[in-house]
Order: sequence, then structure tokens, then C-alpha cells
Amino acid sequence: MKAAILLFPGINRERDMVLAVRQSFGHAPQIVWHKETALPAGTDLVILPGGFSFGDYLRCGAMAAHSPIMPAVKAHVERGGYVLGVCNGFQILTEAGLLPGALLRNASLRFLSMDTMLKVERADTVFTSKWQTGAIFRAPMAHGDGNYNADEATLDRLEGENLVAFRYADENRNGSARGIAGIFSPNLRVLGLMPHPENLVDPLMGGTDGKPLFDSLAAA
Amino acid sequence: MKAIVTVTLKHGVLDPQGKAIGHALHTLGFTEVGEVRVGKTIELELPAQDPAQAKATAEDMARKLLANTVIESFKVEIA
Amino acid sequence: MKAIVTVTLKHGVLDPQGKAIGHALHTLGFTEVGEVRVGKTIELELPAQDPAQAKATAEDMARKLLANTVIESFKVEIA
Amino acid sequence: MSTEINFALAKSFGLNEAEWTKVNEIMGRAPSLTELGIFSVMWSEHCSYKSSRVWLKELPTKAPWVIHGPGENAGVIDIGDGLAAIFKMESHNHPSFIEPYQGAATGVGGILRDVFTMGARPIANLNALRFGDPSLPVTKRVVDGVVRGIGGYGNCVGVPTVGGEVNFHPSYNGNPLVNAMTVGIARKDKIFLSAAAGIGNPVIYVGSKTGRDGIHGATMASTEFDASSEEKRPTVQVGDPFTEKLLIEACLELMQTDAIVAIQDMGAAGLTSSSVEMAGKGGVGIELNLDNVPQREPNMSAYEMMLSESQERMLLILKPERRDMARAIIEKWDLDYAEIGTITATGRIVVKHNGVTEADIPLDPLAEAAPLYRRPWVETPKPAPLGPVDLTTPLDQALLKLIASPDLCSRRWIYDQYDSTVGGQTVKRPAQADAAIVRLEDSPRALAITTDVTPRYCVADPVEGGKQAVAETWRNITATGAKPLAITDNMNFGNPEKPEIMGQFATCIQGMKAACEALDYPVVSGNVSLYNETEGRPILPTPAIGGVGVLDNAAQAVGYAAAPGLELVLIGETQGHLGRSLYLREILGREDGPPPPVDLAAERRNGDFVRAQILAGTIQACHDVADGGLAVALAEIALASNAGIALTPEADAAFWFGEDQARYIAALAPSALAGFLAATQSAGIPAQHIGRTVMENKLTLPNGIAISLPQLRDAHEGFFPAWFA
Ligand SMILES: Nc1ncnc2c1ncn2[C@@H]1O[C@H](COP(=O)(O)OP(=O)(O)O)[C@@H](O)[C@H]1O
Ligand SMILES: [Mg+2]
Repeated sequence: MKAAILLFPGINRERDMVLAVRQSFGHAPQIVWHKETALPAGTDLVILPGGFSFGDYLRCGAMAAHSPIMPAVKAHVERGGYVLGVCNGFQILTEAGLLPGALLRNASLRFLSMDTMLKVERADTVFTSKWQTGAIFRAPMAHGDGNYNADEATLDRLEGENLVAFRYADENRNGSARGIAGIFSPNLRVLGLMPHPENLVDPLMGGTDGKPLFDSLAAA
Repeated sequence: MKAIVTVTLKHGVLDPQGKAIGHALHTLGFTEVGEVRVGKTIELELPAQDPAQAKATAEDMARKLLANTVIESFKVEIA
Repeated sequence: MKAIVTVTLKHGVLDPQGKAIGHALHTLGFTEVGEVRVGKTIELELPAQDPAQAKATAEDMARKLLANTVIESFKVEIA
Repeated sequence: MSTEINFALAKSFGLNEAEWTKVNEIMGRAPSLTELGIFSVMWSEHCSYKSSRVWLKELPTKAPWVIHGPGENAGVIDIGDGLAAIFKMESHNHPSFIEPYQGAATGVGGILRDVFTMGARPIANLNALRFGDPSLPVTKRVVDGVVRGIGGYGNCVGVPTVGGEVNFHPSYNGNPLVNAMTVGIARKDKIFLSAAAGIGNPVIYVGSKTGRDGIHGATMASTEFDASSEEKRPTVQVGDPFTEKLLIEACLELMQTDAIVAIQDMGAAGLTSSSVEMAGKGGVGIELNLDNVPQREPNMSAYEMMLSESQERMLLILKPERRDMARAIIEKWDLDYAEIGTITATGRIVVKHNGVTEADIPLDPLAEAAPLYRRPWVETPKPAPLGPVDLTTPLDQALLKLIASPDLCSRRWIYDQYDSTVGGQTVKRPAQADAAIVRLEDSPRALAITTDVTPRYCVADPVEGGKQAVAETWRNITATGAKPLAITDNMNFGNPEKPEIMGQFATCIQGMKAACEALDYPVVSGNVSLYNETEGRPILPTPAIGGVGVLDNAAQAVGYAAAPGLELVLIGETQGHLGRSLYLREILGREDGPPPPVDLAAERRNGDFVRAQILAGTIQACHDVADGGLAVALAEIALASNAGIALTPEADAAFWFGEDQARYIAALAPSALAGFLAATQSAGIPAQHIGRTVMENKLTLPNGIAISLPQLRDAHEGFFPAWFA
């Protein structure tokens, strides 16, 4: 799988993502500056990493969603390409309309930085095949706006079509509707999630709970 | 001239900030406060022009960037 | 009745958000936009009462909590 | 500008009569307003260190691994593999009281710039915080704002905040301390300095536009607070961490090229201090044309532009032939790039605006004639010996009360608001080890970093307090297995014009010096914050120390979480020293007696032994014994391990809560115990087997008293969440 990591100004977890991808894929992903208008030829997977694109000013992800690279990402999605958005990346995907709903300010109005437990809702996807459905794993989270919300009809549809990827399994600290931590697009090729599996891929950093995500993609 | 875009969360969308502020106001002794909703204003400096046109431009900006119409609505005033 | 408190940064105080939004609007092709300043509105539901008194209460809330008067100023409207 | 330039104005700028006379002498005429502004900020306490310099010179600053000691933007040490660690700590105390969020945020921003301006990628932030009495509403407001501000800035720029410390004391009521520390990594052969060079080379301004922010911030930081401080408010600086992030990336990208001759951030006193210092250090002159300075507001005067403290700005001297390339990189990151001057051979700073020469000052006298005071000082009287102490409070009650107290309770509420994992290299996060451990990218090495000081010791005996602050950081680093290499310091004191305050300063330095020498642990950077007083009442003397150590292999780092079934050994001598202890203060409401003496030879011996045993793999978990004494350290181990502890010594409260120094608790496998104790004996190191970690969910004291882990945890973690509920 050939991966490209999008770099918007203010993104700050691209190095973490490179480490995780390199470890599972055996080669480094390409970094693509947001002012580019095309993805590298042959890109299978586009990754939007975490951070504070454009300072999270106005709304998290709002300005990045209008970056010059985004039409190419939309075209990639239409072609059936894979997209992974983590944290700010997830926010950008919702702002760009590539995933439904929105990420509001955490219910506590405080930045939350701690490990959370996530439940894998389905393992039959390219992103989750190395887990079992129902598996629970640990992932650090670090966000101020991770409170997933959508209207009831959208939430019902997500559940009805089995598009919830991960749910908070210990505590729903940010107030997300129905404990949703991550969702898939209907074709299961776009995944957005708030916590950071890429920060738990090395025993030295406290565990390898997040590694199956990257191993799954590497195996696809 | 100035356009002021006011962006508010749509009715029915959870407003964590409003909720927290309401709570804090109660704690401060303002027990009579009911619902609190938080929005934002974006004040834009625009070149002098026909106000109707300025309004149309500002609305365009709101739709494209300033508001997320999935959860927010907006209104524009010209000053 | 409703009180709407509008909080804006004082003149001369840097507005990083406004700056970034202005930049983004330019990138989107709205090149005519000059300075952009961001503020917030807090809409408070209050029990029916004398508007002048409601205004005084809302101003009190603004001073105590809603505005950071070191860098922000506010105004209150009753609707 | 029609303002009359006279002594009254100079005085309002913070100059005294002798200094005003000196200015006139140097200029050979009355200075212009802009010139007076430049003199006043350059000669402020904040920029000139006029009260502290004679004492700071006493600190040891050299070791074979020190690449750049104090004098550069930050200290630089060799950490092996061709890499250097670059670090410094800086205060933002006064701004943080006026506007806690922005004051703390811009404090973080400022210290980051000091580090990346030298070519380092920042890899860790820490802080040392002091707040007033928690029962006051203003304290809560300040804590909330400061914590949000540190997080708001650090999280956004993507530098993990991995550690820090926080204490409360009424002496900080009107004067909180916000000291921020940044550590960065650079290649040893790619360090950037600030000395300007190359006559004719262009002076480049990069970053945010200049506004009327924080004018006279440097002089404000050098005066006491009084009721009129309220009026100094409109100049609050607002931080823009997004622009800072762009600035970091742009500078680091530019530093990959050969374009930069010299570079410095615009910190306190902005354009003035950066241009004066760069030209002064290089022994050249500088001419600025302010017409080209990017301006946020219309009609700014030369005086305002020279003194503005707008954030997120850098000054660069470039090779002229690299201008276009540099400009392209800067503009790629959407930052303002402006050529605002040239390097000259005149030895003067010349400032032009709208065709008028607004300032023309010879640089040498501006620097060399800067005031230097050997202020009168008196020694702090030695505290009276501690009288009889009531030790009858049941041990379990005392422990529960202590670990629930504001100074000892869990800081989880704070560090849960800081991104501690961004970067993917955080081996030990807050509350996992005595020092934070951050691995270096693409290397097995890691840094161990910590901040510490115990002001209640310093106020009682500044010499011992100064030693203790340095020794505790050394011990915290040692307890992870890392080798402590060097420190940065942030000297926070009251009004130096009072002999007793100057005495605290001078003698804390003596203590620090002794510790640095005994531990081979020099000072490579630092900062001084004086006049921390409110209406004449000084803060406790607070020489905050930031320590940095290195581990060749990050995998060898230990934390204080121990698996069940390990033996616990107390290393170091326990006499049960209760003077100035938290037991005395929290349980008995007393703040008296001498602080614990620091035996530097014992520190060194015990620490070197512990480190060797960690690296040998014998010690599997380790915690230093500090605030609150042995029982508190054990409770922290139990909570971090989520395991019980069964203790054996029959002893009194002085044993369990005394704050004797140079002590560690080591956890080891039962099979290693005998050999370990024998090793301590042959090394002449006091050691005592005090118990073991157990599966059972409680902390058991020898008299049969037990505290369940949930009870311990509730007590430990209650304070902050309840305060901010
Ligand atoms: N202001 C702070 N910011 C970040 N981390 C903090 C802060 N205060 C305390 N911590 C972290 O919480 C843990 C416990 O703090 P403290 O009790 O001061 O440690 P110690 O006992 O080692 O001096 C440490 O890991 C420390 O780095
Ligand atoms: Mg410590």
C-alpha cells in the first residue's frame, strides 16, 4: 500500500504518523504539502494526521478543508481510494463533507490528553482486519474538540449501516453522541477517528495497542 | 464598509460552551438565567460598494467558509 | 426575554483568529477583504422583566464572567 | 513628537538619576524619545541583569560536555552521537497575573523561540508554577488561566508538555510564578548563534506584524506590583501559537540551507534588544529602516516599533546572495518577510523612520556602561532549631491528609490538559517517573528532564535551599537511570533593593554553586525575575531549576511503577528531619525549624550507586524521597503501580514523614535483594529493606494499619477536580 501524508500548516502529528506507517509498511510514506493540487501517482492511502491545521481557528479543520490539495483528495475518494483521518484529520474530513457530522468542543470545555479505551465495532474492513470485532484497545487522545455530533437521522443511519468504526469503551470523556470515536464512509474506505493509534505502536512508549490499524492497512 | 457575520449553532445542536457558561452563571449567583447559547461574530472590512452586493458577498463567504452549515446558521448585517 | 452579549477584542489587541480567517478568505478568492476581527455572542434566556434591569444584569454577568475585560470589551442588547 | 525628554520621563521609564546622567553623557546631548526608550529597556533589570550579574557569575558553567553556556539564547550541551540538547527556562510572572491565559501562553511561546532560534527542534516543554492560597477565588482564576494558556500554546505548536511542578503559598497571592522550560535537539555542528557579521548584510524581519503590544513589558517585569499595575493593562500581548508553529518550521527549513549568518528571536524589548544584542555581540553596527517593518496598526512611531513586544517575530542576518531563497522559504510558510536594515561598520545603532533619524546610539557604551550593582545584602538569620514536635497523629490519618493537600495531591487534572504524547517519543509521561523521558527521533537515546525547587526550604535557609533545588533535579534524573548533565535556572525573588532579598539571592546562588560543583552539573542558561512583590510583601525565594540528563538507551529508563512481588529498599540515611517539612505544615500548622541539610557527598555517592544499579538492571523501579517524606513516596509508588505495599519498619512519624535528602526507594526482584544489600554495604551506602509490593490492594503499615488503594487514590486525586467542579 502506497501512502501519502497530507501536511497542512499547523499539523503537528505528521512525524508520529510517519513512524507508525514506516514501521508497519516497511517504507516511509510520502509527505504532500497542502498547496499541491495532485496526489503522488499511485497513491493508495491518503492520511490526514493530527494537529492544529490553521491553528484550529474559526472551526477545527475548516480552513484545511478548503486547501488546494482537497479536490484531489475528493477525486481519490470518488475513485474508491483509502483515506485515514486522525484527530484534526477527522475534523478536516467532516468539514470537507467526506464524512458526516461534526466535532464540537469537548463537553468539559477542556483539552483532554490521556489514554482512552476503544472498542472495535467491526473487523471486516481494511483498517481493522487485524483486530477482532468487539476487541478493546488503548489509545492516547489529545484534543479539545472531539465531541462527535450529528443529527439523529444521521446517527441512526451510521448505526443502521454499521458505519461506526470505534466507540469509547471506558469513559465517554468528550461527550460524543452514542460514544462514537470513529466512523467509516459507506464504502468503508474512508475512516476518521479522534484518538491516536499512531502514538501507541512501540512498547517503549507504553504499548503497541494501536499497531493493528497500521498492520491491517499494510496487509490490504 | 463593514459586514458582520453572526454564526450560531442550529437549533437542536448541542452547545457545550453555552451549557458550561449557563452552569458557571448559576454558580456565580445568576440563578435566573435560562438557556445560554454561544455564537460568534466575524467582522469583515470590505471596500465601499452597494450594500446589497456586499451582503451577497459576505453570505457567499459564510457559506463557503465562515459557517459550517451542517451545524450552524448565519446572518449577515452591513454596517 | 433575551439578552445578547457581544464580546469583541479591544482595539489594538492582536486577533490571531481574525488574521488566519482573513488569510483563508484571500486564498478562497475573496481578495477584497480587509481586516477581519472575530468576536463572540452569548445569548441569555432571562425571565420577563424590565428591559433596563435585564440589561444591567447581563452587563454584570459580562463583567464577572462573559468578557475578559483586560483584553475584551462587550455590549449588551435586549431582544 | 512633542514629549519633553527630561529626568521625569526617564524616571517613568524606570531609569534612576545616575542612569539618566549616564545616558546624557554617552549621547553628548539629550536623547530623543526613541533613544531614551532604547536605553531604558536595555538597562532594565530584565535585560541588563544589573542587580544579579555579579552573583550569577559565581555559578559554574563549564564541563567537557557544555558547548554553549549562559550568554546565548539558550544553553547547549553535547549528548553524544553528534547531537546537542538546547534548553532554557524563562519566567512570565507579571504578565500571567494580569492576564493568566495570555501571560502563560506567551511565556511558552517566548521560551520556544529561544530554543529553536539556535537551530533546535523543540522536543519537550516543562513548567514550574507557583500560586497563592487556594482558598482565594483569584487563585482559582489564575490557575485555570495559566493551565489553559500553557496547554493552549504548547498543544497547538505540537511540542509535548511532559512535566513540571506546582505549589501553593500565600506569598504568591498577588504574584504567581509561571516559569516555562523548553528542550530542543540539534546537530552539534549546526548550532545557530546571534552575533551579527558581514558589513552590508541584510537584516531580515520574519514572523507576525508589529503592533502596540507590551510596550515597556521589560520594564514592567522589573518593577513591583502596586495598585496602579491595573493601568498597565492595555499592553497585554496575545499569543498566536499557529504563527509560532509556522515560524518553527520555516526557521528549521531555512537552517537546512547556508543562508543564515545570525539569528535571534525578538523577545523582551523586541526589536531593540534583538538588534542591539546581535550587533553588539558581533562588534558591528546596525542600521534599521522602520518604514519596512510589517505593521499591524497605522501610524506607529519609531518609539513604539522599537519597544513593541509583539510575539512570534525573529530577526535574521542573511548572506545577501541567499535572500531570494530565504524569502521563498519564509513565504512558503505564509510569514511576513521584510528587509528592515543592514549591518554596518559604525559600531552604532541607527534607526530611521519616515526619512528622520530617530535614534543613533554607540553600541559599546550602551552595553558596557549598562548599570551594574553590587547591592547591599544581609544574610538570612539561621533558623532556630526545631522544638519538640507532636507525633501523635495516627500515621494513616497523617498520610491521607498529606497526600490530599494541595502541594502533594495528584496533578492529573493539570497534565491531562497538556498534550504529552505528540511527537511519538514520550517514554515516561507525567507521574510515571521522577523525570520525564523523551526519546530522540531515530536514535536509541533519550533525555530525562525535570523541574524542581522547594521555596519553603529556601526562605528558611537560602544556602541549603539552593543546594536542595539543584540536588533534587539531579536526584530525579538519577532515579530514572539517566546521567544528569546540566541545568537551567529561573531565579524568582522579591525586590533586590532590600538587603534581605538580595541576601536570599546571593546565598541561594552559593548553595546552587556548591551543588553544581559537587555533582558535576553546570548551569548552561537561566533567567532572573526580581521585584516579585505585592505591596511590599515578597514571594518566597524561588530558584526554579530545570535539569537535563541523558540515557544512552531509552529502554533502560525506569519509572516508579513497580510490579507486585518486588522488594523495596530505602537508600540513604533517615534521621527523621521534620524542620520545614510538609508534615509540620499540613498536620501541625507550623512552618519552622531548619530545612533538611543537604550532604552533597552523600547525594553523589547514593545517586551514582542507584544509577549504576538501574543500568545494570537490578533496580526495576525507583522513586526519590522528597516532599512529604517516605510514606508519601511509597503511596505514590503504590498508586502508580496499582499494587499494594506491605511495610515492615516499626517507626514513628519522623521516620515516615521526615524530609531527609539523598534518599531513594528502589524496587528489586526478591532474588536480587541479598546481593543488592551487600553491594550497598561495601559501597558504604545506608540501605534498609522496608517492605514489598503485594497483590493485595492496600498499603499496610507495620502496626497493622492499612489504607486501601481506592481510599488512597480518592484522597490523592480529589483536590483539583473538586476545586474546579
Ligand atoms: N505544572 C505541571 N505541568 C506538567 N506536569 C506536571 C506539573 N506539575 C506536576 N507535573 C507532573 O506531575 C508529576 C508529579 O508532580 P510532583 O509531585 O511535583 O513530582 P515530584 O514529586 O517528582 O517532584 C510529575 O511527573 C510532574 O512532572
Ligand atoms: Mg521532583
